[in-house]
Amino acid sequence: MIARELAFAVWVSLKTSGLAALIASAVAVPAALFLSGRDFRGKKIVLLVNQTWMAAPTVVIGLLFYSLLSRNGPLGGLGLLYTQTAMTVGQIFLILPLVVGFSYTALRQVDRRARQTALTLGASRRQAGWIVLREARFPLLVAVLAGFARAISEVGIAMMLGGNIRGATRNITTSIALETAKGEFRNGVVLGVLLLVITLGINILVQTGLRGRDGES
Amino acid sequence: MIARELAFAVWVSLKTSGLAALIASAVAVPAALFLSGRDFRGKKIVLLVNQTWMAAPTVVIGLLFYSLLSRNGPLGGLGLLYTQTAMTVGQIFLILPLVVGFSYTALRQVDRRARQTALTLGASRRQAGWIVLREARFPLLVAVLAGFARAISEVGIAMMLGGNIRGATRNITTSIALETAKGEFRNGVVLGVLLLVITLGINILVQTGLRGRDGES
Amino acid sequence: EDTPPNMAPAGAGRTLMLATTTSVDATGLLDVLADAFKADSGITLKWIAVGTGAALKQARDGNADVVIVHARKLEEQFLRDGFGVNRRVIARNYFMIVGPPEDPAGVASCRSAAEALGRIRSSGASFVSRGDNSGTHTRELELWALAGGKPEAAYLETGQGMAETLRVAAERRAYTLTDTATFYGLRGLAGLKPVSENAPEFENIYAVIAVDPARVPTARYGEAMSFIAFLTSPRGQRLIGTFQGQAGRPLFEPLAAVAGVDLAK
Amino acid sequence: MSGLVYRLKDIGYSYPYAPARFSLDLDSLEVPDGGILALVGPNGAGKTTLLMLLAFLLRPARGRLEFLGRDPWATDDAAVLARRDAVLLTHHPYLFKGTIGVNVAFGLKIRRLPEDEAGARVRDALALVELDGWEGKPVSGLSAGQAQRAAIARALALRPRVLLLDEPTANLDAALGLRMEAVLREAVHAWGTTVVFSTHNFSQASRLADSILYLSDGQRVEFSHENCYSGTASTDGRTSWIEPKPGVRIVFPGETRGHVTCVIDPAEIRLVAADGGGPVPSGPNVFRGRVSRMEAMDPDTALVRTSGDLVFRATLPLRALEAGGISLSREVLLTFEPGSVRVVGERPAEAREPS
Amino acid sequence: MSGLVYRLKDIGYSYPYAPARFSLDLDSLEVPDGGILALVGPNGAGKTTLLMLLAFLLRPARGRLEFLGRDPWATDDAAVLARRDAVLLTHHPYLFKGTIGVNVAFGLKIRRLPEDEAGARVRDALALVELDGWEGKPVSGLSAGQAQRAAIARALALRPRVLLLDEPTANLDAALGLRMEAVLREAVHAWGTTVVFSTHNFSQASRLADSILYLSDGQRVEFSHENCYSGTASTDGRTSWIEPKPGVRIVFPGETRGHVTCVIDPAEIRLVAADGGGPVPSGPNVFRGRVSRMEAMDPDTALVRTSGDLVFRATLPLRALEAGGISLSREVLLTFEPGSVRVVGERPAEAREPS
Ligand SMILES: Nc1ncnc2c1ncn2[C@@H]1O[C@H](COP(=O)(O)OP(=O)(O)OP(=O)(O)O)[C@@H](O)[C@H]1O
Ligand SMILES: Nc1ncnc2c1ncn2[C@@H]1O[C@H](COP(=O)(O)OP(=O)(O)OP(=O)(O)O)[C@@H](O)[C@H]1O
Ligand SMILES: [Mg+2]
Ligand SMILES: [Mg+2]
Repeated sequence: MIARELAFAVWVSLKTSGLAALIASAVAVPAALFLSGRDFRGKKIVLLVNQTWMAAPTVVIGLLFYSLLSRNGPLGGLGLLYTQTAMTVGQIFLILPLVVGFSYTALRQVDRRARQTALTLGASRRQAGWIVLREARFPLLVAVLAGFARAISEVGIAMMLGGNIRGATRNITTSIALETAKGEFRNGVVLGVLLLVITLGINILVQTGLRGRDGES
Repeated sequence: MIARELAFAVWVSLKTSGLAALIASAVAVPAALFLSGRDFRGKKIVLLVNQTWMAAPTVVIGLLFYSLLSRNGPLGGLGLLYTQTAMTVGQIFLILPLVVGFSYTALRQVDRRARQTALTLGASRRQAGWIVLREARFPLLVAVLAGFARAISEVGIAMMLGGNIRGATRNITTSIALETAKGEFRNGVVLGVLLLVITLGINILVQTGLRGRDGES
Repeated sequence: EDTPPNMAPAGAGRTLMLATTTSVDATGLLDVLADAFKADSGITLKWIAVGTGAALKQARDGNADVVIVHARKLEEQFLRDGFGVNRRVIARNYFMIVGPPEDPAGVASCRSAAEALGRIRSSGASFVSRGDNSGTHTRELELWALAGGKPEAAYLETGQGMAETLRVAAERRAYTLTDTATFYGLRGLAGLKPVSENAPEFENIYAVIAVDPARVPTARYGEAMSFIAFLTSPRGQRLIGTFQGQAGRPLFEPLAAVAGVDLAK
Repeated sequence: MSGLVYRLKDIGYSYPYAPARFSLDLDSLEVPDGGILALVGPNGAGKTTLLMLLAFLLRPARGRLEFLGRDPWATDDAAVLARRDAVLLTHHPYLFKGTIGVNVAFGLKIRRLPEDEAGARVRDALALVELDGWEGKPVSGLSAGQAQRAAIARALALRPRVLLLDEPTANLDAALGLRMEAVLREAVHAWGTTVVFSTHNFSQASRLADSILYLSDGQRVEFSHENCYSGTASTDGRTSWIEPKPGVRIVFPGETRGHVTCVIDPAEIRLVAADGGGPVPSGPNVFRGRVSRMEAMDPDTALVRTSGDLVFRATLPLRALEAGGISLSREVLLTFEPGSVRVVGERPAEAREPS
Repeated sequence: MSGLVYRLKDIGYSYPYAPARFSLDLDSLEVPDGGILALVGPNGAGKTTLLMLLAFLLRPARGRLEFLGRDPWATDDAAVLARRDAVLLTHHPYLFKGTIGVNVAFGLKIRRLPEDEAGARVRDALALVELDGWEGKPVSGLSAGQAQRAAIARALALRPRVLLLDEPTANLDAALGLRMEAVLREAVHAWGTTVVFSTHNFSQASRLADSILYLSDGQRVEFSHENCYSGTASTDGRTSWIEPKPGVRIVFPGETRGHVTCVIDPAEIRLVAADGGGPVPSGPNVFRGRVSRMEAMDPDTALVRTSGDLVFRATLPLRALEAGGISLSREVLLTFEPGSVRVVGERPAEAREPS
């Protein structure tokens, strides 16, 4: 694999999975905030569905969107199949329940008094919500990064919705799959290690950036 | 796919992933307890490595154990490649960081005073640890179930280490992959739905079993 | 190793591990062959379906006792390196070029594969390649060489198996080279039809190779040879020839029994 | 300013999942502008619950709650606006992660105070709780009292129209506790703040408050819970009695059985010096004790605590002390009419709940 | 039983990441068996820290801590065993999820008490805190005082050799607070328990404890922090003074500048009735006040609190009260020698920390 192709695959991985993690978190974190903040009828069912959704295999999500996006599917007109956008969309649906579940656990960690205290000091519901997020910011970050890790390491969706098209949608994991299919196991391992190194770098960057001086861990 | 084969695939999925979830949790939960209980030099690094490990693609873990277990590999003598044992081992390594991360977040949710209170009442370190686990039992259960969901839905390791051998290591996800490769998308989706229904059932069983009457969620 | 109680065949002692190219498995042929082989010899056939390259790698690593592949060059390398013995051709089918039903490049009228590819290149129509060093991909590259080189643009590499590549071609209204078995075995490819077939350079030959126990001591040579004998026997050849799969038409042409076709081919 | 800050009418509240049967029921409560109201009552009386209602954190299940003439629950926004005017300092307050400064500035930021004014307010508030210079310190690792001080400063910095405080001085050292009382009085004078606070410290309540609301079991009661004794009542048909200690009887009229609580209004207890030479009281309900504490409640009234078989609190005019020879450590006889014993909480013994 | 329960020698402890410079340093402390020791001191003095050391939750950074003649930190097991004998009730205690019964039984289960004995102990302990019948109630939704009671019961059920209590009565209503004091005394008599407790309630300390350890800034001090005044000292070279309030000076000898705290031992303050006809005291440090509270500390001593420009507490013999005509609400003059003012905490003003 030549350097330029490799760099491109890294870029595709980072872009699609980074976007997927951000967009999924933008939905999942508020959802988790809502769920963690109150008890309502049917909440257990929502949590159960979320927990079950985590078991959706990538191929199934891939198939689902494939049949939506394929030329003769309902959204075929968008021409999104085999694009990075399709990969991102599929990955969002893959990691959503993971980020919801992780964030929910993270937010339950916040003392219930935090919300209440914000309210007593004059905060609106929204502001109080922000406070709860702020109090849990480190474990929430871990939740988002876990979603990112899941997205960047998955191959089924990238394969089915991206198509592993060289120079367009080939990312690190589909490259690994290709090398493995070729019997070039060594290349596969090297690419895998590269993926881990990149993820490590991102984790360090993001975490040290946000952790700040209160040194919480 | 005939009913008998299907039943067998379900059995393989449940057995390998159930075992993987149990064994991984037996390691991950104590590790998370240790990490959440104290601050020590190097803890951040441990957490960072764990977080990064979450990004290890299934293929890479598959390749790793393939080279270990392959007949000419260091552990080739065990003859474990293409067995359910190999699948379980690979899945353990896949879900370990997820269960550690999730449990860590769950355990941080326990008031630090819980441990201390147990100690003041005469508990040994071990007993105090149990108390902390008990206080977080519901989110810990969610962590274990998340690990199970990840294991039962993954296909890369099952494929590489199990080999998708009919009547031996073919599980639900490798069946889905095979059906998809055959172009039998409908079969793939049906199998995927089956997988989700089974997971839902297990979640309901386990969660209602453990939740008891305090109705925490 | 676990097998469900109702699936455990009596006296299931001897097993054979096969690494195979995907088309033989995905069509369902191996299911038929394994059952018959079991009935004949009592040997349980287990197989892993991977690409030709990976199949040979598995064999080199000692994880398979026998391989079924279809990439002449890779096979020769495997034999030269001393890993394989007793290569026998067992079946063939044909490659063909498939493309959009309206055939924008006008390939249908071409008589040779090289001519057809040349048309595609000059018309600017898209072509999807597997790009995975598989047998099909190797053949495709050979054909492009005959046609004077690959196109610069409108040439997509999927790096995936045949089925996935066909789907990409259907989506993108592009041409691609496929084996007949996969194409006819696959459903839902309304967007593609064969546009060039039956040229002699399209022949696709499947071979079986035993792993040499001299090189890989753990290899179960006896069982491998039984399997090879079974495949090349009239019964085995008949099963291959009559197998129809989902497509409702024969997918493989038995070859071992055909006079004059053997190792030398 | 005059007028009412709160007007409550037939307010009712009970928790959906309560460990004990509890409901707060108030016929009417009016809190005048600029006043100081103390909530006094035993554990579980509903003080915290009432403060949460007044802070619009709990919504009354029934009845009318008016704040500054408006219904704070009319809309979601109304509750938020109302909360800006009525700031609650909760019991065992929560501090946001970060520094003390961040905490104290929190409400000011929400109110969008200009940075420099907010800074000055933060410093002022911290000075009031004697935490000057602690702005930059992280809140982790504060002692109980230090945390309480930071939370008090956080509420004071807002100079709110209404300050609601749940046991504000429970964790403070004695000196600062007194200082806080002065600060609250100061707030009333300087900013016209209305103060509602709960306390277990009866003398703090009478020292600081303009009026006291006694609560018990979610009800307004007209007596303090100071002279409360519980026991299983026996009866001879005409009168009944409990024995809070073996051999010590509190007698009251009527026929009563089961577990009851007897309450004696401190004003109904008469005190005479035991060796005063005067007539020795006789009849039921005479107890011997020793004066353990005397306190000036207001210019004319003294609160006297006696120890003995039972601890009693009695209020009497300052003059009566000298006239009766009642002084510290002196032996005294206490007496009250059987008729002035209030019997409350008559319940079957097995379902008994703490008073 | 006699002998020592704790023997501390040159103990030092400081937190790795503390918001304020703080270290606890005790030359020596001996806690006799069966005694009651009170820890008194301002917020942040180190009371909780000391209790944590005595409960073997914190390990001294240096010095020798002996418990029942052994080093509790010799091995991990030793600390666990020691903790079985010394049970700490923390400030704002944590209750385990579940019922009150589960909580109170917790320590008994760990000690493997037979089921029926444990059951009886749980019931007894709950009765002591007036929570009889609450065993099966979930801990969520308890009021502050109810939670505190449950935690007290949890500690009492163990009938430990040593009871360590951090502000045990802070959240209790007045009646139960007094009752708890009686329970603690009872525990000392009945089970030979040794009690160490912290409190901000000076009179509780003197009422209940055999001895009081005054702490300030992590140091043992020989004075209570009752008469403490802080300010920036001015000096004329020979004497110095602070003005806690404008126009009110506390004078002391020597040349001092910067922020200081002056402490006056309550025993060093003389009190005379303002209109008593006796000689009116003159010189520096004469203050006018009014007696706001009088309390019997022990059979011979009274604690008098006066309000006025400054609040003072003075202790004086009971006899002196009558002799001097000191009675409740009476105007008095207070005076003390400049030499009896202790000046502590001399620090540059900008690094000032609350006293
Ligand atoms: N966990 C901790 N980490 C860091 N510093 C701490 C911690 N706990 C207490 N401190 C600091 O140690 C000092 C003593 O605290 P401690 O809790 O012992 O005081 P205290 O006498 O109990 O006060 P209070 O009456 O307010 O409860 C304080 O300055 C406090 O800020
Ligand atoms: N969140 C809650 N959920 C259910 N019940 C509650 C809740 N909070 C309080 N209660 C119950 O309501 C009653 C009143 O509680 P509240 O906290 O108002 O009492 P309080 O007067 O503040 O007592 P304390 O002096 O002990 O703080 C108690 O019986 C308590 O058990
Ligand atoms: Mg309360
Ligand atoms: Mg403390």
